Amino acid sequence: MNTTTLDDVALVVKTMAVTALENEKYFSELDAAAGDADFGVSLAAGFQVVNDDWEQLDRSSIGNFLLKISMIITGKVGGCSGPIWGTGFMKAGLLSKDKETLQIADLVAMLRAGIDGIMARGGAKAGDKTLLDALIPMTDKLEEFVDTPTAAAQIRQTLTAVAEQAIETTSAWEAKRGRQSFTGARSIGTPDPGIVAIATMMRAINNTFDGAARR
Amino acid sequence: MNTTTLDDVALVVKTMAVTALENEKYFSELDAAAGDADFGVSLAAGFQVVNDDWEQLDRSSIGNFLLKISMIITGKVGGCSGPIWGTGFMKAGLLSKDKETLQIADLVAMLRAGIDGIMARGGAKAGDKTLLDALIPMTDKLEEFVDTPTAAAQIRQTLTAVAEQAIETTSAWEAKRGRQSFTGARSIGTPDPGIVAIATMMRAINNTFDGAARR
Amino acid sequence: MKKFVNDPHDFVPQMLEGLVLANAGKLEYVPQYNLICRSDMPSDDKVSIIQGSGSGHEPAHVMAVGRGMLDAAVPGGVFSAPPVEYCLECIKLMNSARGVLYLVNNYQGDRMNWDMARELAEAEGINVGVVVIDDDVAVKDSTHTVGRRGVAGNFFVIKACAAAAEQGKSLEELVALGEKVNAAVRSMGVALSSCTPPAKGEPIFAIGADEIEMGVGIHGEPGRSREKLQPADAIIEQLFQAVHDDLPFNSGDRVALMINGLGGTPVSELYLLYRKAALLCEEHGLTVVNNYVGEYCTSLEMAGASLTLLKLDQELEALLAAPAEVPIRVF
Amino acid sequence: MKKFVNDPHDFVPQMLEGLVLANAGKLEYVPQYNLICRSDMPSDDKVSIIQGSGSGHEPAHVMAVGRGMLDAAVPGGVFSAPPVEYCLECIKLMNSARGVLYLVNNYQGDRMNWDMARELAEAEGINVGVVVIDDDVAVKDSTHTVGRRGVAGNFFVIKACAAAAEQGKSLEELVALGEKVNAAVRSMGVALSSCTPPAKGEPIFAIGADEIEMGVGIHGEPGRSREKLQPADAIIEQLFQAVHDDLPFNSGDRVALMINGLGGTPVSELYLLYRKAALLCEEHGLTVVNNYVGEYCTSLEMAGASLTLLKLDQELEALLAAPAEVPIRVF
Ligand SMILES: Nc1ncnc2c1ncn2[C@@H]1O[C@H](COP(=O)(O)OP(=O)(O)O)[C@@H](O)[C@H]1O
Ligand SMILES: Nc1ncnc2c1ncn2[C@@H]1O[C@H](COP(=O)(O)OP(=O)(O)O)[C@@H](O)[C@H]1O
Ligand SMILES: [Mg+2]
Ligand SMILES: [Mg+2]
Ligand SMILES: [Mg+2]
Ligand SMILES: [Mg+2]
Repeated sequence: MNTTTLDDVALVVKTMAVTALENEKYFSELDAAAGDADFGVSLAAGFQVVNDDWEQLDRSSIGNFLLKISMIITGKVGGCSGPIWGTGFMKAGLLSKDKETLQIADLVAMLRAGIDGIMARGGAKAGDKTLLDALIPMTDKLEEFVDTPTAAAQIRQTLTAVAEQAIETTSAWEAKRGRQSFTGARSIGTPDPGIVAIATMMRAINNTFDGAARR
Repeated sequence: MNTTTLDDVALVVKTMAVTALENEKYFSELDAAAGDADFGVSLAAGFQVVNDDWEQLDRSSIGNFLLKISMIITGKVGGCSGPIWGTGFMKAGLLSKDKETLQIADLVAMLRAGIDGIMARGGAKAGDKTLLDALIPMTDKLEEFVDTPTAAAQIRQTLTAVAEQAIETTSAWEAKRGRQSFTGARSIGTPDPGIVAIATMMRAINNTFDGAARR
Repeated sequence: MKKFVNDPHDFVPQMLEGLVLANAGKLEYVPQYNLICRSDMPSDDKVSIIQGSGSGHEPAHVMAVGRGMLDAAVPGGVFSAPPVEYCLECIKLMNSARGVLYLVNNYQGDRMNWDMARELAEAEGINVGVVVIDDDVAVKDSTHTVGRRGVAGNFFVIKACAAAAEQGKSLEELVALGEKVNAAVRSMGVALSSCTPPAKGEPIFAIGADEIEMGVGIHGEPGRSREKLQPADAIIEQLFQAVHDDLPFNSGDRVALMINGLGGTPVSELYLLYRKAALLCEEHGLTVVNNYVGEYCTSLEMAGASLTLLKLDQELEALLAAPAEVPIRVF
Repeated sequence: MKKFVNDPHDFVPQMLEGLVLANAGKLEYVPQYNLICRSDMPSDDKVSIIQGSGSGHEPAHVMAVGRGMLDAAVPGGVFSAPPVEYCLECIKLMNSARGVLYLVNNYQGDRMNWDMARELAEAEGINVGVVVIDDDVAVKDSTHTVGRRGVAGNFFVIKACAAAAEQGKSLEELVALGEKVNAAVRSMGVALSSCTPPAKGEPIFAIGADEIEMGVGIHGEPGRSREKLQPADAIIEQLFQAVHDDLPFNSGDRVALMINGLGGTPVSELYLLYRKAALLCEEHGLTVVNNYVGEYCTSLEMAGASLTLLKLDQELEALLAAPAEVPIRVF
């Protein structure tokens, strides 16, 4: 049985924050190709506060922790990313308000809630070339493990591969949402910054947990 | 004896006008080096009117003819060149108001009057790197011929050589008047557009009269 | 990057500090939320009018704060919509018994942040109205796109709503008025050059020495087509036709005509463009009642211009004529 | 050359046509002499205030024609002083029983043409006064040079003299006033880029990607030094020091402070510059009573800015506060 604790969730979020801060310039450069070059700066602005306030964050439950993250991201991140990422964290947090541990089915439900929230917030759907096109296949894949007991490391490995594949697959698409979409056909051939960020974070989470396990 | 008639004066002015129009771009480019690139445009604006009104110009005396030219140049040419060239023509015209022919001594006196007028108008003196540094040595040289009978063609040849020498000599100087002077040391090495214009016109006058004599 | 800038991160705050230093007693700056507001607002006698969008479009919208225009503006970073928290604080700070109206340009980032701020403000019992501005005809407006962008037409929505607010109109009336103005205003722009966000340090797009971007967005987004440089009159003809035919405008209409500079184009060229635009209005039977030549909504130092037409009626003519006072002034 | 322009020869006339189309009923255009004047002037109740200089510095000076500012302006070609005939016609057209005052920037071409026009006008019995403006501290002022250039300080001479003229001051009083303002005003500019006169089609000087021209003239004339690009605050410190020390200004002085854009610099950057200039004034004990941030005297599309300080007294403060109305406006 794969059980996720508050500490695990915190490590995931911490890794996302470190990844956002380390890749600020890189993520902005990706956004320069078809967007307005602020994606890295925006994400970093929010995760910097997460990082700075780390010790004081509400840890009364997994859900409350995620809701606090949501409030920071929403509050501090401008552009599309604030509402999109903030909504994702919020919806996942609401589903886990009273939880102290999570099973895979819980994780799937939280991810689905986040995805639905993002769709409702920004009007994007699968295929519009946004971070949803990483999150949806990752969630679909995770669901396959609900009834198929698998080692946590292997699950993480698989999800990382799915996310990285999404960069490849979607690069050839035309963006339909966000500022990228104004570029129309010119967005074809460039990877979507949001998808790259999700994949980069998933790869980092994978490495972090592997490292933690080995120690 | 070298006698200059109204027809001769008219041919000189006509040649100056044609030269100004033909060299509009070239003269402006010279002004671009250290000035503001309008010298050719300005000169052409005035001489274009001289050319257009050619048949109707007052020819009641040499002086009246020159005064009319002065009025056109002054009226239509902006920047420094309008007042400078207009004043030159005016002072020469005032000295020859009642003349129907001119001797070399008259020409020298008219040129001196023009030079003095230009100095009074713009405050420049010999050595400031303006067209005065062509007009003054030319006038000095012409004065040498007052008591030394010489063929007109040879006089013109000599004056042309003096004017062209002035371009060479003054290029090495620093401009002290007009917009060029703001450039300070940067004006060293570039020929003064006004001096080049005088030399180019003198060369053209030379060619025109030679051509007219040969016919 | 050739700009007057210190640390690029300080670009927006230092501009705002300059703005309030130049308008002491009239404007206030709340650094925590990067917010500029009138010193004498809010008042329970009128609806508060606010706006927040990315920076880099000055004088829009921080320099449009003043009597008869915005009560507050909350600019994000350069080309970045402000975060929810900032929008929410702006609403709360300008909370009035008559309500708060925010005017939002139609970009996803702007809209989502303001939508969330509105939900939160309404949860706190604040009466919030919204008008969405989308006047840019360069972008096709269809249900499966994010819709047209909001550009210089923004000025007219602010001017009309703010003037009506000073006259005591209700929040509902102002929302209806804002939607009416937005429905009657159309714009399109053209870029001769790119522009460089300070934090990026490099031009946001590449453009050849003999090329123009027809229909450019105010964040350097591509427009309808990349074309060869043309005489000014030919460029204005294209802008005019696109704007004119979109509404469409009709012979006999009374209009406001704006030639807006994108930041790097001198006012001499704008008047040269205005000349042709005014002549085209005449040719098409449009009477220009109000005209606007200058910078209203820019893209940093981009060389370029946009043309805006607003169809007038008696109500709008009176609102445009109402007094207003903003930091951007000559005297 | 990337500009909004048709035939370069038509650049100035077409700009002026646009200007009068945008100001119908208020301004008139006399194409023959390239002259812009108020429709309601001259009047024998006041001295007429006029100016003529090269074009390319807009809004100076054609867009400074209006109530409380110039009565007429006669712009030459781009960067070319107007010919005598045009100046003379301008004087004659604005002839008033109280006299005509022309304000001339200290360039040889401008001065000679106006001097000659004045002689001719006086010969016709017109009462003509002159004030020469030379506020640019970048140029050394000595007897064997042509002296300092007139730049953005021009605005204050126009504003003060025009306001005093509306109050009925005599020609002699206005000349004295203009000289007083000129004696109290100092400016210096800096260029980040060159500019391209339409008829030339190429930049008027070359400047490296990391270079600035400190003390540049408004026709692209060189200044004090070619320097490496620096942070905005360091640039303003240089301009401020040069301007401040030249008069000099003293702790306790009340001043007007202007940050003028040279044409290609967006207003966001100008406010960022204003911030530092205002802080420096405070440090040096100067009280900024009036401030001006925007474009007043430009060099076509040159990126750059200038700083102007004017020492005030009660008379000047009242004159700056007097109402005025020019084509350059937001509403
Ligand atoms: N409507 C949307 N729904 C989901 N994700 C979106 C949406 N719009 C944009 N995104 C994601 O956000 C990323 C861009 O974020 P950011 O640069 O902050 O937005 P902005 O366009 O406001 O500058 C894109 O790469 C895309 O993955
Ligand atoms: N004060 C002066 N006296 C005599 N000639 C002058 C004077 N100033 C300038 N010039 C001449 O005029 C030429 C430049 O003319 P122009 O370009 O019309 O003047 P501006 O400097 O007004 O643009 C110079 O090359 C020089 O020969
Ligand atoms: Mg972006
Ligand atoms: Mg010149
Ligand atoms: Mg953005
Ligand atoms: Mg000139």
